[in-house]
Amino acid sequence: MYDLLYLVFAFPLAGFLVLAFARGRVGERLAAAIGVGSVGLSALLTAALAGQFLSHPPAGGAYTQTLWHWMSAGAFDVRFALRLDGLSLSMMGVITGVGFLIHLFAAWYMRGDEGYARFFSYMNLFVASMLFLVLGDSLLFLYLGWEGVGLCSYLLIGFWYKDPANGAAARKAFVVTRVGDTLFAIGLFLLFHSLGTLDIQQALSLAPQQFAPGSPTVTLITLLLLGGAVGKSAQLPLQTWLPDAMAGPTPVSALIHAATMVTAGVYLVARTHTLYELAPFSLHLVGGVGAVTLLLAGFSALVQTDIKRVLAYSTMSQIGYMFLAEGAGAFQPAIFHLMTHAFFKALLFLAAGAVILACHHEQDIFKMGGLRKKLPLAYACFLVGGGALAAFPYLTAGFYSKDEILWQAYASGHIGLFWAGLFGAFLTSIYTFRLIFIVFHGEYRGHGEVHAGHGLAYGLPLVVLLILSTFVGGMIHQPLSGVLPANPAEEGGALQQQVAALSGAVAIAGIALAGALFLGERRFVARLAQSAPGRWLSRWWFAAFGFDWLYDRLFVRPFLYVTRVNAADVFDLAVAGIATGLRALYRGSVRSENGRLRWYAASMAAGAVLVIAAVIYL
Amino acid sequence: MTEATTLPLEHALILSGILFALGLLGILARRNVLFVLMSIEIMMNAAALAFVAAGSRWHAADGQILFILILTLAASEASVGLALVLQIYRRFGTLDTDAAGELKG
Amino acid sequence: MEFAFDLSAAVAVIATLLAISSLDPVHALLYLIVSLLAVAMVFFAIGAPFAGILEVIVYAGAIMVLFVFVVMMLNLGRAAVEQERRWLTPRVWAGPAVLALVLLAELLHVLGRMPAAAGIGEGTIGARAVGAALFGPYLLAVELGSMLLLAALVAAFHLGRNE
Amino acid sequence: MNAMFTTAQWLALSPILIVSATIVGAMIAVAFRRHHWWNATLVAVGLNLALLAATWLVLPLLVDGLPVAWQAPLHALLGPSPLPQFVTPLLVIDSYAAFYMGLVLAAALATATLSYAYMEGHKGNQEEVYLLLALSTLGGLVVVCSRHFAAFFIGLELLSIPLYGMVGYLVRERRSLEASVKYLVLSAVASAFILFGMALIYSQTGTLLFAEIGARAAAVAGAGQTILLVGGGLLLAGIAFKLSLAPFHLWTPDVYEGAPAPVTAYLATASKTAVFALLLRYYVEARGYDHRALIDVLSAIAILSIVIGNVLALLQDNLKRLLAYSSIAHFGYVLVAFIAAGPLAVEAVGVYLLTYVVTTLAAFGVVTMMSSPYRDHDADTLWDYRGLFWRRPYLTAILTVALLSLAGIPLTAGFIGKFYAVAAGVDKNLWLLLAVLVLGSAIGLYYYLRAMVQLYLRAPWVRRYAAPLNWARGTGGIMLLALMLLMLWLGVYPTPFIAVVQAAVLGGQ
Repeated sequence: MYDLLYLVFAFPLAGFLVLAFARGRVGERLAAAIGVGSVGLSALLTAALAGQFLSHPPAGGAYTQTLWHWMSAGAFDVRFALRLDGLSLSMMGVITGVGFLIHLFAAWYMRGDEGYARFFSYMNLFVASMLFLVLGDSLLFLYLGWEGVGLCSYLLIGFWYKDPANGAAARKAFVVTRVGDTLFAIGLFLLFHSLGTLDIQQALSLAPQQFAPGSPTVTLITLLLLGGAVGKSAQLPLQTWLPDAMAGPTPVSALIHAATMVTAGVYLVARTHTLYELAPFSLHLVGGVGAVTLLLAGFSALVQTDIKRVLAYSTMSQIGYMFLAEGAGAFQPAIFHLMTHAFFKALLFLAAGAVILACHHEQDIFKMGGLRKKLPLAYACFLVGGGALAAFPYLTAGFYSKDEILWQAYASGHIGLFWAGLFGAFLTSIYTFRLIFIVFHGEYRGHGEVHAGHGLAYGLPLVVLLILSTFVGGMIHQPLSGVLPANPAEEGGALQQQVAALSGAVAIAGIALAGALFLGERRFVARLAQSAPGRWLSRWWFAAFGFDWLYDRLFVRPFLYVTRVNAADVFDLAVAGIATGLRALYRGSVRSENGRLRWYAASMAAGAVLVIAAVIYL
Repeated sequence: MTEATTLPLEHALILSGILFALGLLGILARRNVLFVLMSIEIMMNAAALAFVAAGSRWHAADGQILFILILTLAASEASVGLALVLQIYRRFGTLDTDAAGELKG
Repeated sequence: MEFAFDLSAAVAVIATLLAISSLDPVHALLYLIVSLLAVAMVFFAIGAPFAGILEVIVYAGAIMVLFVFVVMMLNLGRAAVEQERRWLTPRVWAGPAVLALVLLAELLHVLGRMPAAAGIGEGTIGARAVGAALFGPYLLAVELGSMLLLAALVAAFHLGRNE
Repeated sequence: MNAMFTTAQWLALSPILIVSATIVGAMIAVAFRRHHWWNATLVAVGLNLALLAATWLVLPLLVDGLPVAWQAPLHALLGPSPLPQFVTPLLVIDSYAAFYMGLVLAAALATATLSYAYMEGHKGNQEEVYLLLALSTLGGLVVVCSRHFAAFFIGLELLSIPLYGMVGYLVRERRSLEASVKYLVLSAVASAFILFGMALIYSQTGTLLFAEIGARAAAVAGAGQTILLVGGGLLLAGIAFKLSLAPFHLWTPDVYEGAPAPVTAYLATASKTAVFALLLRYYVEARGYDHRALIDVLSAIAILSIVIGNVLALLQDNLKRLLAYSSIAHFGYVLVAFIAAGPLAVEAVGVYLLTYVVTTLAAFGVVTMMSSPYRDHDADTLWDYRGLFWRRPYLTAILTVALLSLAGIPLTAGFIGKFYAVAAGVDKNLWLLLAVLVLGSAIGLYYYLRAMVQLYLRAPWVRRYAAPLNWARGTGGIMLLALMLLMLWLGVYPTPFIAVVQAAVLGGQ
């Protein structure tokens, strides 16, 4: 059974190849069948593997499948190997399960688009790369998958490439994450330099012998890896690309920019947790980055008017929770939240996609309103998904994971992180229900008839994700105990009950406040927004604290300035000089090829004379 | 010739060296393909002479065997080369090697 | 014997020099044949009579006749000799001559210092010995030689055809 | 006759015998009745059988690399390998020879396929090219298993003389004739160098066997050593010509350009591979590595070849000439592995030549497929390839992969080869050579990409051109697709190929 592991990513890869080589000559039905079917097969296989893993766990809690030795010349040996353990199984479940549902939804969502087959080929390539990322046994292959998902993200953000704004958004995402990737790559080199291996398990077992806790090298390595992680996961200070990434089709936002790729940073930190445990400073920084990001993103989400941007900021904020949990040493709750978040955020994005299509590609929430009767399924999805996002107590999946994070932060003594998380939860419930109340309550303010979607491809993914976003999803147990360190704090006890009650109360209070502010007439909000500090704050938050502005001033403009000033500088001259020199060398040497037989013979004779002279006199 | 007395090997090798250099000179200096082919024969012959002389030094038939093989080669080379000469004369109207200089650069 | 060797060697060198510098292809071929006959003499002098006979029969007899045949077919006349005269100026042959002389100097430098012990021509290696070797250990070389001639035949046939 | 050889020797000789029989058969067939398809097929079948025979010889040696469960039954089925076999003093057929025989035969087969596609459009005698190809292949087979100067030399000539005919095959074409006469004259000069060098070596050691030369060379006194070295130097100069190494490289682009495209493919792959295999065997068995001066000369030649080959290719606008210059550089790279010496070097050379042959065949194969419909001369300027992607996407894909592989981009065959060359160099601390290799590869990237970009540009006058797909182009096309897959396979999963190369050890002493 386990030896079928490679098929999990082989199916989507095959789907990609078939669709890519068909070059758009397949019809929609066939493209959907291939694109959705391949991921569906992966999901089925993952389910079977999970069953096997839980009933008959492999020896040592992990199964390694060596696909092949790439090459071994001298001491250098590289192998392609996949590793199935609790962590990669959990990730695989999310990627293939949620991925399949989103593919299915996309089959409905993308109908009529001229790039239908192209869309599914990219999506399949993405799923294959993402699986490669989580299954790769070596950091080298993790990096390969890492770049692969980055490429797919770029291709899919700019999927509607005819609008230059989409291209710009894609480029921005690519460039910003590239900054992180570069740091990541340097970190890998450094790791290889100090441990002599990129094999993950080997590196993790060697690290404690090689590095003293808190040593500068391991701190530097973990910081560089963190650079990659914050880039991919849109955390401070490389978070600015994610809201713009919403330019892609909505299923892309659901799959890549909510459920899977953006959580790769969380996965990376969890995978290399041994290194972070050796570098307490880096681990603290992970928590700090998460806490600050979740607050900033929460404030920004409060004032957004684009339905997808609200969700994008909420994604940043939720990933902030995962980083926060990892910073507190609670790796298992982080991965747990990763999963529940994938369920409810995918649900919210798909439902948002349904709303957007129903309103004729309208994304401004203030041009919607009163949709609860016209789109009852989308409304239900938003209620449950939003409840889970706001961690509505006991009924939703989000509550279980977020409460676990808060409890671990509190109990392990990270009081600052705890309060930040708690306040963030309050913000979350406000902006989430602000969104729901504005979109689904009140009067319809849009143009044109609202028409709900229908069909299996439309309904099934929503319903399944809806169920998973309730407490059902919270009941799923992930087999992480062998892979990730135990939680820092004990479970149970009265104290945990109190923390749970507190966080539940905060969530409900936030919902209530949102109801008071945004249900019915919004006079108070309007007055608040009109006031001078209110205007200033909302503008500031709307622009996500002006990071784009800041980066534009700090990096982009100076860089452009420097390039302009330096258009003909010494470096340029040196580079141009090499080119000119080579050209001159070419012109000089090409004269030797004058086509004359006697000259050629003479060159041979001269060569022979030189060779003989060399062997005589050397 | 049966009562041959000893000759120094280097004399024979020097003779073959001179012939070899002369053959090379012919190839480098002549523009007519026909002369170039003749010069190639001279070089081959020089190498053959060196083999026979060396074989004589070691009292072995190997040198003369190689001579025979070189003879085979010289015949092959000459026949293909002369066929080519005929064809070139037909196509180019001249035997000047410098005239055939379309390929260059 | 030494005298015979020296005489033939001198003839060979002079005839070769004349062959490569002659303007008329027919004259050049005749000089070349003289040179080959002289080399055959050398072969006799150093105790390789079989090689000498082959040199006369195959080299001077067959291959050179092939050349003569082609020269006759081409029917190069006075004009060709005139052209050769124009081509063969010191400017053309000076460079090659220097190159060839340097090569010769290198060879002479090396060969002149050879250990004196090595002598040749003490005994004779006759046709019987060569034949025995040829159809003994060198059997495959003979077979391959036939293939070589076949290759030359096919190539010459194809290249020389008047399509 | 029969008494001379044992059964095992006959068996070991079988590839050579099969090709010889094919030559005779093909000649009789041509004399009996000229028919393009029949003659081509006859030769192709013969080459295939020879390839099978060569494979069969090494198969028992490869079994040990397979899963344990398969080993016993396969050993029982195949029996012990007859290798190595010494057949007369001239030849040794060991697994090394069998590997390179396979490589030469495979290249010859690919050439035969390409020739068929190419010669369909030729209005003269089409059949001789197969005869010449088989003769030249026979020479290649002899070369890779020779252990004696006589076989060395006769094999080399048997390899070259048919090539004169093949290069000048299009006798009505001035460029083809010009290429042929250049190749003939210069090759003959190189042969004379080789022969004179051999004679000098023989005059000092008194033996023509490689291994004996190695054993006796050390005992040669004083000035004799210098003569030996001069002989070795002359030999090297001649071989360097055949491998088109600088400064003996000037003929390469002219002959590549003038020769018909499939012949160029053969010249660039089978002929050079065989000669390189011979050079390596000679150096190992005759202990050429003991002579520091010769190795220094080789190093200089390698550096010069890499630099000159890459520089000359830089702004080249003719694809055939570009590939010619790049082949000069490539043999410089493989020379780096050669100079490193030792078992890893033998392995590295094998891997490099394997990847080089596959890649080069694909590149010239595309040129052939592009050229055959034209009557005048081959499609060889980069202009002919401008915007090819929009007309012939599959050929473009093949050429793209081939160019990437030549540039040594990871996950293509070329990367594996170059990686091995570097590994062999690092193993022996050849830093100067490695630096030049890296520099050369960097320059190389430029012109390969420059050629590649042309394929995807939209030509201002998109010629809506598609050749009719008949059977001939079909086989050629399938062969090229297979080569492309092979390039990728070699790049992604080279292990089985490396196992084959590792089994190819020099067994003759």
